[in-house]
Amino acid sequence: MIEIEGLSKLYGRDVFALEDFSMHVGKGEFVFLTGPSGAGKSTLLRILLCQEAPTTGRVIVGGRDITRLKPREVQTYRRTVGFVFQDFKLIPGKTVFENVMFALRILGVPDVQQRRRTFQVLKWVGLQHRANAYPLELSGGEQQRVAIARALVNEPALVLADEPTGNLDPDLALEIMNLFREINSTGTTVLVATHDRELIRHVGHRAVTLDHGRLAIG
Amino acid sequence: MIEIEGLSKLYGRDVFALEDFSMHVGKGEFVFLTGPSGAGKSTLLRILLCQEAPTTGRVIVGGRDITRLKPREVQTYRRTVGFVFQDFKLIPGKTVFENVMFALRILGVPDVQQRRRTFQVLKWVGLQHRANAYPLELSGGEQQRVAIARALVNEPALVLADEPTGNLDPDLALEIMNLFREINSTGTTVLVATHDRELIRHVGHRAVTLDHGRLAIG
Amino acid sequence: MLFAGLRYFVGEAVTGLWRGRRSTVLSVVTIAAALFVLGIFLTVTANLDALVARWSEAAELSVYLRDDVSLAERAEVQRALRGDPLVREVQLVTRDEALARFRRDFPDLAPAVSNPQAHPFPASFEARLVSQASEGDALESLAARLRGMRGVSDVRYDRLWLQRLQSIAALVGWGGAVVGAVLALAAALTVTNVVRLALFSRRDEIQIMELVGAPLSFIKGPFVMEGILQGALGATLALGALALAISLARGRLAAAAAGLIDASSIVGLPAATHVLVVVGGMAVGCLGALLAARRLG
Amino acid sequence: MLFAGLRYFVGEAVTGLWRGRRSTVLSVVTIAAALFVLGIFLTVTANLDALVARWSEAAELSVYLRDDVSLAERAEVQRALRGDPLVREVQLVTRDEALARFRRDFPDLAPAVSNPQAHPFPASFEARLVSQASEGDALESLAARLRGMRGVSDVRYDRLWLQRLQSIAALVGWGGAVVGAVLALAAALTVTNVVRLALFSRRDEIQIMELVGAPLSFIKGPFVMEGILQGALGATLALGALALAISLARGRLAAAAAGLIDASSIVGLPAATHVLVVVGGMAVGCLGALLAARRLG
Ligand SMILES: Nc1ncnc2c1ncn2[C@@H]1O[C@H](COP(=O)(O)OP(=O)(O)OP(=O)(O)O)[C@@H](O)[C@H]1O
Ligand SMILES: Nc1ncnc2c1ncn2[C@@H]1O[C@H](COP(=O)(O)OP(=O)(O)OP(=O)(O)O)[C@@H](O)[C@H]1O
Ligand SMILES: [Mg+2]
Ligand SMILES: [Mg+2]
Repeated sequence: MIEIEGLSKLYGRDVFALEDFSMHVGKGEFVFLTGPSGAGKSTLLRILLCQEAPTTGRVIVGGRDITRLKPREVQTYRRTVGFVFQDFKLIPGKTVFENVMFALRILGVPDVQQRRRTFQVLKWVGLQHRANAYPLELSGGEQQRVAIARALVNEPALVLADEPTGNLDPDLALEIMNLFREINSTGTTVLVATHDRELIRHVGHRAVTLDHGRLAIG
Repeated sequence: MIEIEGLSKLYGRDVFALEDFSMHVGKGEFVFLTGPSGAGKSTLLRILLCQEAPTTGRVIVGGRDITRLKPREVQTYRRTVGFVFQDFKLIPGKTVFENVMFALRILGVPDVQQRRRTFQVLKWVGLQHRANAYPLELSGGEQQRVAIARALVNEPALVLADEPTGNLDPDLALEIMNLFREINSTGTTVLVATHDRELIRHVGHRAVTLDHGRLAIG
Repeated sequence: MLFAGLRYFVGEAVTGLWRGRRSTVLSVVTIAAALFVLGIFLTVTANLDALVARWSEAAELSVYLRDDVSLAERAEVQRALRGDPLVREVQLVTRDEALARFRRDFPDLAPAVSNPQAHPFPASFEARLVSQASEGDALESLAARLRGMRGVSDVRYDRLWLQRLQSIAALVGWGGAVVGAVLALAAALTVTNVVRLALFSRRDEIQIMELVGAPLSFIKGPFVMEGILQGALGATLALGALALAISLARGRLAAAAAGLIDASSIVGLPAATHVLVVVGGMAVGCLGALLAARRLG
Repeated sequence: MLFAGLRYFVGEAVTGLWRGRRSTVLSVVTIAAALFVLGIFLTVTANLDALVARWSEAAELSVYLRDDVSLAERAEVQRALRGDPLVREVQLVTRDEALARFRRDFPDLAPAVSNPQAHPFPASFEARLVSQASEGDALESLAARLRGMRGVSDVRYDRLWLQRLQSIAALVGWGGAVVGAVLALAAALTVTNVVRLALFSRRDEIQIMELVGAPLSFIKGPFVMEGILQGALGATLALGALALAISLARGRLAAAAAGLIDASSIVGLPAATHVLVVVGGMAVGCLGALLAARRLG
């Protein structure tokens, strides 16, 4: 599913967020991405979402080199990817329900189906009772769960999650991880960046460790 | 230092973020605040910063009822409190250095002293090499450390930290906690909200547990 | 699909405008102010133009005939005048009529002219000119041509008067171009600013939409629609204010100056211009929105 | 402390304006456009007023004297004219001078008046009026007073001419009030919008400053200073554009209309007004900023 070869990302003149990094993720695999603060985890995920262009290197996702997509192709590509951002990135002017439903709307899913599916996913993450609240009325962990719900709602082929449980208590974190595993069991490839070593141990999938932009253990 | 009596906070018509909550924190104490997502930890800290008014209840800090401060008194009060926000709240248009120095500037500290102190605190949190970067150029963990540096820079009488290690790897989290303990040893009262049970176990201070806005274990 | 898209845009736009009520009111009033001033300006220009035209029509060209002019020569002069596009109306004043006029204008002096045959007043053609006569040199050359004709003793027209009209027309036209251009620019800038405000206040939203792969039209559509709606609202408000101002002006002028500027002759803008202002407001709103949203592209 | 505070405000404001270059340019140009139109308008008003005044001064009042007027009566009439504030200049036209004028104006007719003693032309006083003469009823009552005096046969003045001037003055004054008010409103709204834009784009910053206990003046100061600087820049730009426009207007009018509106007589705004526009721009910028920042209070 994902093939990364010799990937480097240079910020400014001397900050190498990634340096000659390579990694393979098979279709349907569940991989953790770990490493200390500033190791380059978020940068890697941002490149996988075409949010940033790498300085050098190849990034193949689903057989296509995503570093060479045209703007319109980027849109189409992003619709097949579910992303959980480290800072949630919820639309403050829309309710929880609208925020999640939005990801379905841009796919052109019929209205009724949009609502049914959105409700279902909100129930999964335990937020059906807050569906009509606005993001700023939610606690940190609740916002994070909305972000997760939005990433999962359109059953994407690839899920990228940046620190999706940083604001959740251990029990809830494990529950959410089970959700990711459930999605994974339907064939979706899942890549999760996290610091939580205990969580990785608990869930027990392959973990790739980054340090200073280089592959440390993988 | 902090005396809370019968504190309730009602959002909208039926969301009780806090319900008849009472708690005492002595001067110079180090207390953890814990509990599941949505328990009311952030709400409690926000009330302690006068960011929100409680629905009912008394909140005495340093002998003054902070729910009855006038706008100007709120400013003066806030300058004696160091706060680490769950979403960092850094000023995007200022560099890391300026963000931290700002807290000193509003105290009217002389210029030279501002710079010396700011540099010192950035070294503590391991970010002296990123001093001239802008917040959006930092990783999640780095932003969190800038927020911590800002909270500690003016040696406040009270430090309130909301999930200050949620984006840090366990080693760094422990290092930061040691920083809080160092500040605490100079007589500063410290209140830290966190989900990280392991961290609490490691550091080993008093922990107050909230659940659905009520005191569960304290 | 297209219809559904439009419904989505309008729905989102209306929601957006309503959620930012204060901003919306401020924006609409600002747009209205710019368009109102533009409208006032157009109205004043139109009225001044009409005034100049009316005054121009009062201008006369007199062709004095020699006493020994033949009928054929006179007919020739008359034909030359009638055929000229500058001339609106030609009237013959015979020697007798000229004398009668003098007697009417100077009754004290009348007895001085004793012999009704030997008096010194010549016959003449008096031509009323079209309103465009004051522009350019055509009148000058017409006069020269007439002066060269047989039977013509002199040609006179009120040069100062026509020049005054010409200057006023020039001033109005020139000022109109400059002020109109600047006001149109100001209106466009205002809308751009307003839409930038909307975009700024929702840049997070826009960024997020991009990151979940929303098509550009999905992102821009509602903003462009907001611009269009604001432009339309502003234009409507401006037209309302303009109508009010014109009726007030009529009242005031009727009271203050019953003289040359007849209050009832003050005209508003024609209906077509009204439609044009609204469409223009919407176009400007749309343009401002596209301009402000350009960076998204 | 106060000086340090001011330095901080200016420093932050300049940094803010520079970081938001594009916004700053857009804002300054918008403010400049509003002030430019206001300036054009003030200039046109001032020049039209001057024109009306000059035309008014060309207006005359003629007091015709009876042939049997005594020297004392004549002196009395002259004193009455000289003492009136509406009268700028008085000139006596004797009977002989009146005849000479007639002979000059109608040379063909001159032989008709054979007896230089028995001719019908009366002596008169010709009074030139001050430019305010066309306003109000004072002139009317002066004429009535003169008519009642001994030795006066008739009093005439060009009523239509003065009424025209009166109407133009009324139109200009009335239009000036409305358009000026709306333009001032538009300028203020523009600045408010601009500062709102600045506040919106930094609402996070403001909220954060509040949360770390920054004094209100610390938060508002830089924004207000930005408003003031933008107002000053916009006003300066507007004045530059205005100066350019006026010199262009002189050139164009000199070419197009060498008639009544003398190109060199077109005056710019006085220096005091320049200072006033800049100060006004700063005040409007400051006000807009305070208005936009009000919610922070
Ligand atoms: N502005 C608001 N309007 C309405 N409800 C709110 C608002 N802020 C918080 N709440 C609700 O109050 C409850 C407590 O929120 P709070 O942020 O205090 O939780 P928390 O303990 O910090 O949770 P977390 O660990 O997820 O950050 C939650 O159910 C939340 O949805
Ligand atoms: N836009 C940017 N400009 C400059 N430097 C950047 C930018 N984004 C990230 N960096 C730097 O790149 C490095 C890697 O950042 P990244 O966000 O990928 O780390 P991370 O592994 O996600 O860390 P964390 O666990 O703290 O979130 C960091 O040193 C960071 O300062
Ligand atoms: Mg990260
Ligand atoms: Mg919280």
